[in-house]
Amino acid sequence: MDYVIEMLNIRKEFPGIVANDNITLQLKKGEIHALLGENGAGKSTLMNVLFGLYQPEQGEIRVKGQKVNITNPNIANDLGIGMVHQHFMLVDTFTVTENIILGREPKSGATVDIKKAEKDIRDISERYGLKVDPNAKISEISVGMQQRVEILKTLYRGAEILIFDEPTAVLTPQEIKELIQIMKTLIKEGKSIILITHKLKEIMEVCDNVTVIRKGKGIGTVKVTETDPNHLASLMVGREVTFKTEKKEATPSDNVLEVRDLNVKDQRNVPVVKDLNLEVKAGEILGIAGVDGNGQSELIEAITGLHKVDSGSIKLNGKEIANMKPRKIYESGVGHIPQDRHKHGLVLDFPIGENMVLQTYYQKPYSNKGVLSYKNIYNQARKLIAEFDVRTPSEFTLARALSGGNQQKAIIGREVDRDPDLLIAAQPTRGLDVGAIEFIHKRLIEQRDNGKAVLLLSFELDEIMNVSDRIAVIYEGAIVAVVNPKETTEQELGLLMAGSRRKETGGESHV
Amino acid sequence: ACGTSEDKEGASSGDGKKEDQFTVAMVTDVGGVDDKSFNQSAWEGLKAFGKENDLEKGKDGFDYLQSQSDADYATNLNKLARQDFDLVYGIGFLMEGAITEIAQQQKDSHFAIVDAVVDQPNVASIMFKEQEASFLAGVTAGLATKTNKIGFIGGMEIPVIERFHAGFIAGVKAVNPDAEIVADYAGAFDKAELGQTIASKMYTQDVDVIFHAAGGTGNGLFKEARDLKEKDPSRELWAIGVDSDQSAEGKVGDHNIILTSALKRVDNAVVDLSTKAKEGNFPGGEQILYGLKEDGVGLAELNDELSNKDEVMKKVDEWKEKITSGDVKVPESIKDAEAFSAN
Amino acid sequence: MSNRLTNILIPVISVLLGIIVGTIIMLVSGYDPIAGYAALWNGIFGEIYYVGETIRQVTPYILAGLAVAFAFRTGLFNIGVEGQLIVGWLAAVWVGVAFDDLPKLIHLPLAIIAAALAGALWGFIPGLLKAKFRVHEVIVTIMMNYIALHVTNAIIRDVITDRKDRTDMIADTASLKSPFFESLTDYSRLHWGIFIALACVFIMWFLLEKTTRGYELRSVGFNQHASQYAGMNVNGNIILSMVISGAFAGLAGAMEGLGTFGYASIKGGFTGVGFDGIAVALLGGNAAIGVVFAALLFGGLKVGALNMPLDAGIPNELVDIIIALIIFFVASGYMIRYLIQRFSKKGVK
Amino acid sequence: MGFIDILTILIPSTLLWATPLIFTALGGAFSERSGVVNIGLEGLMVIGAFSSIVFNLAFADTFGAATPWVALLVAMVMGGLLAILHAVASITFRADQVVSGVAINLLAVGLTLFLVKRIYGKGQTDIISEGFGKVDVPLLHRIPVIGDIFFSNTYWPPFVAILVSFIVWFIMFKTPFGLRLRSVGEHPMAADTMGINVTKMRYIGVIISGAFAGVGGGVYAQAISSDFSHATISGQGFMALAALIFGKWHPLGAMGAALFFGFAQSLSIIGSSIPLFENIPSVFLLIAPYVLTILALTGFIGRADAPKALGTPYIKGNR
Ligand SMILES: Nc1ncnc2c1ncn2[C@@H]1O[C@H](COP(=O)(O)OP(=O)(O)OP(=O)(O)O)[C@@H](O)[C@H]1O
Ligand SMILES: Nc1ncnc2c1ncn2[C@@H]1O[C@H](COP(=O)(O)OP(=O)(O)OP(=O)(O)O)[C@@H](O)[C@H]1O
Ligand SMILES: [Mg+2]
Ligand SMILES: [Mg+2]
Repeated sequence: MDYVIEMLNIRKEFPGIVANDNITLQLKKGEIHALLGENGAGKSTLMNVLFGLYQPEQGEIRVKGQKVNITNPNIANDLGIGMVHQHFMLVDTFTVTENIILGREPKSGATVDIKKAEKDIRDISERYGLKVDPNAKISEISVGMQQRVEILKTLYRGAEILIFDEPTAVLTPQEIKELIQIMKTLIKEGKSIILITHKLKEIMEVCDNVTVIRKGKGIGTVKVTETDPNHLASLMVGREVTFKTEKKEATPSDNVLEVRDLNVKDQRNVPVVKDLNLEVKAGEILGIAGVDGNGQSELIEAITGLHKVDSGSIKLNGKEIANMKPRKIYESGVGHIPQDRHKHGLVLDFPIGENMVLQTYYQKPYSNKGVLSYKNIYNQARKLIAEFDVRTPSEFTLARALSGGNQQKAIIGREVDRDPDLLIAAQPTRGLDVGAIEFIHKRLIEQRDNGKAVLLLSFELDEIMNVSDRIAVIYEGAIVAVVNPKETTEQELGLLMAGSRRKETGGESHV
Repeated sequence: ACGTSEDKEGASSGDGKKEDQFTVAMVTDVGGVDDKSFNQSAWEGLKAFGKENDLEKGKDGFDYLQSQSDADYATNLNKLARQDFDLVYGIGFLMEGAITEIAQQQKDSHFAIVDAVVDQPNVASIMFKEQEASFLAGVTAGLATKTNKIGFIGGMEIPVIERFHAGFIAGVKAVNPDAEIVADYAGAFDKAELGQTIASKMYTQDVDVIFHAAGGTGNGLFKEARDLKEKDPSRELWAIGVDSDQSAEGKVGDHNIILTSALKRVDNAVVDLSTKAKEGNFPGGEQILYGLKEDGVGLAELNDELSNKDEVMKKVDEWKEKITSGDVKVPESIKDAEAFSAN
Repeated sequence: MSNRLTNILIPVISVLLGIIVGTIIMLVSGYDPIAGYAALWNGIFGEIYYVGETIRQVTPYILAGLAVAFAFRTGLFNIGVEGQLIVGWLAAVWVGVAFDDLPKLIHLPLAIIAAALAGALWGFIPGLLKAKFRVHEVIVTIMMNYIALHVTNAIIRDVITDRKDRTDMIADTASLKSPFFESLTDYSRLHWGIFIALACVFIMWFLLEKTTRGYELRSVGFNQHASQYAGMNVNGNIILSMVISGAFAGLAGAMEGLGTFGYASIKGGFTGVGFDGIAVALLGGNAAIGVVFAALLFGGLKVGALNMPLDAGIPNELVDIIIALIIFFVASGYMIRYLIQRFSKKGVK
Repeated sequence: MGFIDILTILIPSTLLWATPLIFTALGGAFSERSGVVNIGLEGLMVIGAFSSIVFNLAFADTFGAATPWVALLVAMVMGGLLAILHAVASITFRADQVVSGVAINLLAVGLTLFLVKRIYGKGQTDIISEGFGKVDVPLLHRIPVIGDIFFSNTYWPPFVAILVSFIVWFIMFKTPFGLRLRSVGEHPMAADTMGINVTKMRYIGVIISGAFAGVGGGVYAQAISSDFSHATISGQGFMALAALIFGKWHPLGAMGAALFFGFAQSLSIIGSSIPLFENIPSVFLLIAPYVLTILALTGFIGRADAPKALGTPYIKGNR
């Protein structure tokens, strides 16, 4: 047999739930094998079993035909299995080198031989085309770089089989392209890869086989050449999924948001938003396309009052809101789905119900004269949970215990329900499965159709192209072009995002 | 512990199984009965009294309770009164409030307090003329010093310590008006490191005799003096102890750096008062002053290594005589002490 | 087994385990455990007097525990309860001594408020530094403890009195003393303060669980970023939390100053009540009602322990050991929970 | 008093004050860098002080001048042993680490005083006869001025403490062990996926912290208090914790902070003899160390970031 990995009839239970129920996955040498399933289907769990973080209750794992018992990550490493985790396993305060060698440190005498380590890392990174700065601190490098470090970690340990758990969810299109290139190089060098992703396009592009699981059960394995995205999606969800989001023609009217000559500096006092101009009209979705780090976050934080505005004006329905307190801004009609749902979107240790009133708890009917009305809070929570299909054991469950997709749905429900004139959605579908993405896109378009303005920030060109009515391209803190999604291509957008001016539409037009 | 009513009866009528035994107990402050200070001294007094009267340690003889915090004083005093002890001592000024209150409640019990005055008919207040002991210590220091610089380390700035301080100044002045006295308060009775640093500072500044009235903080003084002596046995430096004879703390090889100690004979006072009470002469409501004359304070043996020991001893005896006879009144406040002159 | 039952069982089992280990220690050290526990029991329940003293001791424990718990619930660790208590004590006594012609209806509340304000001020400083300069509140509160100790000593000696070691007794109009309770408990020092402590228990519960302010405080405690995102004033809530915590601690001081003692004296060291408050809060799971039970246990054992040396000849430190062990066992609730589950599963089979 | 005179008093006493804090704070660094809060340092110091004194009293005749050093080893072992309790509770049983630390403090005080009463029949021990004495550091004390200020009339333990600080720095930042220890405190799950035994590393961190705090207590008892009672260790553990945070969880930072505390503390005592400070009421000198610390933190030290995973038990497969 030429299988390098065989996971046969794996069963893994968590208290109260069967995460993996009789799943089989076989990986051939030199192939990229996709693992596909909805959020919470059990993909990460299965891979964690393979990597030795969890012990299966049942089933058998074979590596190169040999039955093995992987009781901890060390054994997995020794067997040549490396994993790039969904949530990066990097120590922020360490350097790239320190992260890579951790646990396998080259020594000279009693000390870590940093020189040798750096050399080794340079060698590997050259061989596989993974450029990194070995001396940089993790906290100072981009997410794409961090991922390279994760890959280097596995290669440094001599991994032959690499597991990538949703590697592209956090990457910009450019970075995704690079990653795909890297994976191809790895295959050429004789490695085998298991890839988890929700992006069917990627599967079609690089994978050889796909194993689909649904609600913990293995649905089967298909050859990529013998399938198409629609088929895969229906296998995974168990029903038909539409990709091209259906939407009516937009009917934009007055400006809801007007940003004029906005300047924002970051914490180190470096200007990151420079003379930026932008407007969003009622009844339209404006997408902001751009490579991460071009001032998107600061722009949104400035609009929502979380970041100081240096100069310029931000008008909401004609009223100046620049440098107002976040609460005042919300009250004047802004909704905000934040980029980082764990950090900004939720108080993870509050019940999901209490999270539903995070900005409105002090208003009627959730409180009266400073006293909370839990009855009304939880009524509201129940309403939103039902309406937005948030899957949670109860409204009293801590937000922490919900899956990412359901956390996101809860946030969107909360923001949409306040019915803001302007809804800012920053990467609203990051890491979600196609079913959830479809749901969220529908909601955004619904807002638009109700005559509200929507500002969508996303690194996914697909999403931008599909959902937006107009696309503003941001580059180095300024809007460099505004295009109509129907009249542009991903290639063109990509070029704009990389800084090349758009000649035919007149360059920096007013938005 | 038996039922409440029974105990109370015992207390009021004074009969029961302890009928013929006079029982006595004390409450210490947080220091405990081996604080090398007045708690210890008081406990030794109780033990001596017990021995004299064939009493055993325990509920039917003599006993003590140690307090873990200020809040325990009242509970402990009350507990002892409830256990039918015939006389209950509160050791230390800190117990003033607690005794005042409990004496009002337990009108049939007898209490005594050391170092404070409580104006209640069933409380005897034991006060000491600390200044007289420290005066003699001052005389010793004034004569022993070679550098004419003498140090004083106080624990906290409270009246008792101030009396020690005042007497000491006066004593030095009496025999050596030229000597300079430097004084420092550590602000605590249990911070040896503070005592050590202060002593280090003083010794470095050529002070060669230091007297402390600082409880456990004084351990730091002894440590510093021992360390200096150990390093350089030829160096002449002294420390003077307080309350009880602290000479045991001063051994360094064959030397001893404790010059003498200003004694506060709480033990004598306790034996004295207990005996009076046993004989039915409990001086309730009175303030009893123990001074040199009453053997309530004194000076410990002088260190044999002192080169002019005999001369010093003679001077000490002279001044002792003057004080006991009432010729000299030792000042109680630092202000008066500064003005004190030897005639 | 239901979760709620387990939550109640854990402290109960912990206390039992603590007592068992205490027994072993007594046996090993050659003491009679039966006599020891009898003495302890009698020291708490033997006479109505002791019961009164226990409740008296519990009073400041409740407030100190609330102070720690309140800060904890809002993400802050207030080790400064001791210092806040000391300044509260002094402030209460100062007011109690300084005004002697006010009617009780004004004087007593004034003294109590003074204590709360003083404690609040002592909490405000670390709160402000945390909010404005991100200075770790643990260090600042530790430092503030020592500052409180020295400053109050100096004020007592040089400002309120003329170089004396304690203040005069407070005026009757500022006293929490209760002749009624005293006669009821055979002259214990039980005073009205217990009602203030219980009122504060209610206040903490209500404030944290029922009000919008409490919602904000908890939210900031769990996730400052999300709270800021949601439009809350993060810095303001940090400061407020320390101020409220300090006020509880100050009130604990008022209990000592206006109830138990009636004066303030120069202190050579800390009272220990503030530090015990940490244990009380944690034992009580940082919940208002939990603090009450923890304070009862703590206060009872502490007062009862005083009886052990006399009645059984056992050093009262034994009780400190037992308390520490109980805290260990409660903290290790995971282990007990695990054991309970194993046990009940077996029981079913 | 001349400036040099002031320094000759100030520096040795600064060093002496700081030494117990340095050792203990270094211990704290091991524990907290591994992700376990150790508020039990105070109690661990108590155990160290107690065991060193008991040992010293019992074996002074056997070991002679070496007694205090041997006693430090004993204190180290005892501190490490008590710390195991903290480790078991907070690592294995996932107890709240602060709660467990508070319990350690209560337990240490209760247990040692109980034992003192049991062993000696009284509330405090006798004074030891073989403590750490004053020394002139060989050779170095001959250096003009510097020798007088730093190396004369001083004690050995401070120099050991400073040396150990550098060794700890080396271990923590230059060796594989240090790298692993810190990784466990920052991101235990990452460390776990790299094959590092998180539980083991944390146990080691906590036990070492106990050993160091034990030494801190042993130094205090044998170089300063000379006996053991309820008051011997009263707050030094918390000051060491403050030094650790002040020093941003860095061994050399902690050492610097401890020296700063020692300096401020000594200055407050020496102050009354410095002409400039003479007329300042003593209370201002007494609170100076604490006020200075707060000002230093507020003014120029600023925020310190604790190890990220500090205080959170590591549960496999959780996030
Ligand atoms: N640590 C855990 N404890 C309990 N249950 C868990 C745990 N981790 C996962 N589960 C359960 O296992 C199921 C599978 O989770 P898993 O993380 O493998 O999903 P996934 O397929 O990776 O989802 P996603 O696409 O969102 O990454 C979940 O539904 C969850 O209920
Ligand atoms: N510690 C836990 N205890 C119980 N259930 C858990 C735990 N951690 C995760 N889960 C469960 O795991 C499931 C999937 O979680 P998971 O985090 O994989 O979703 P996700 O969409 O991948 O999230 P994210 O977008 O943050 O990666 C959820 O149903 C959640 O209930
Ligand atoms: Mg996953
Ligand atoms: Mg996911």
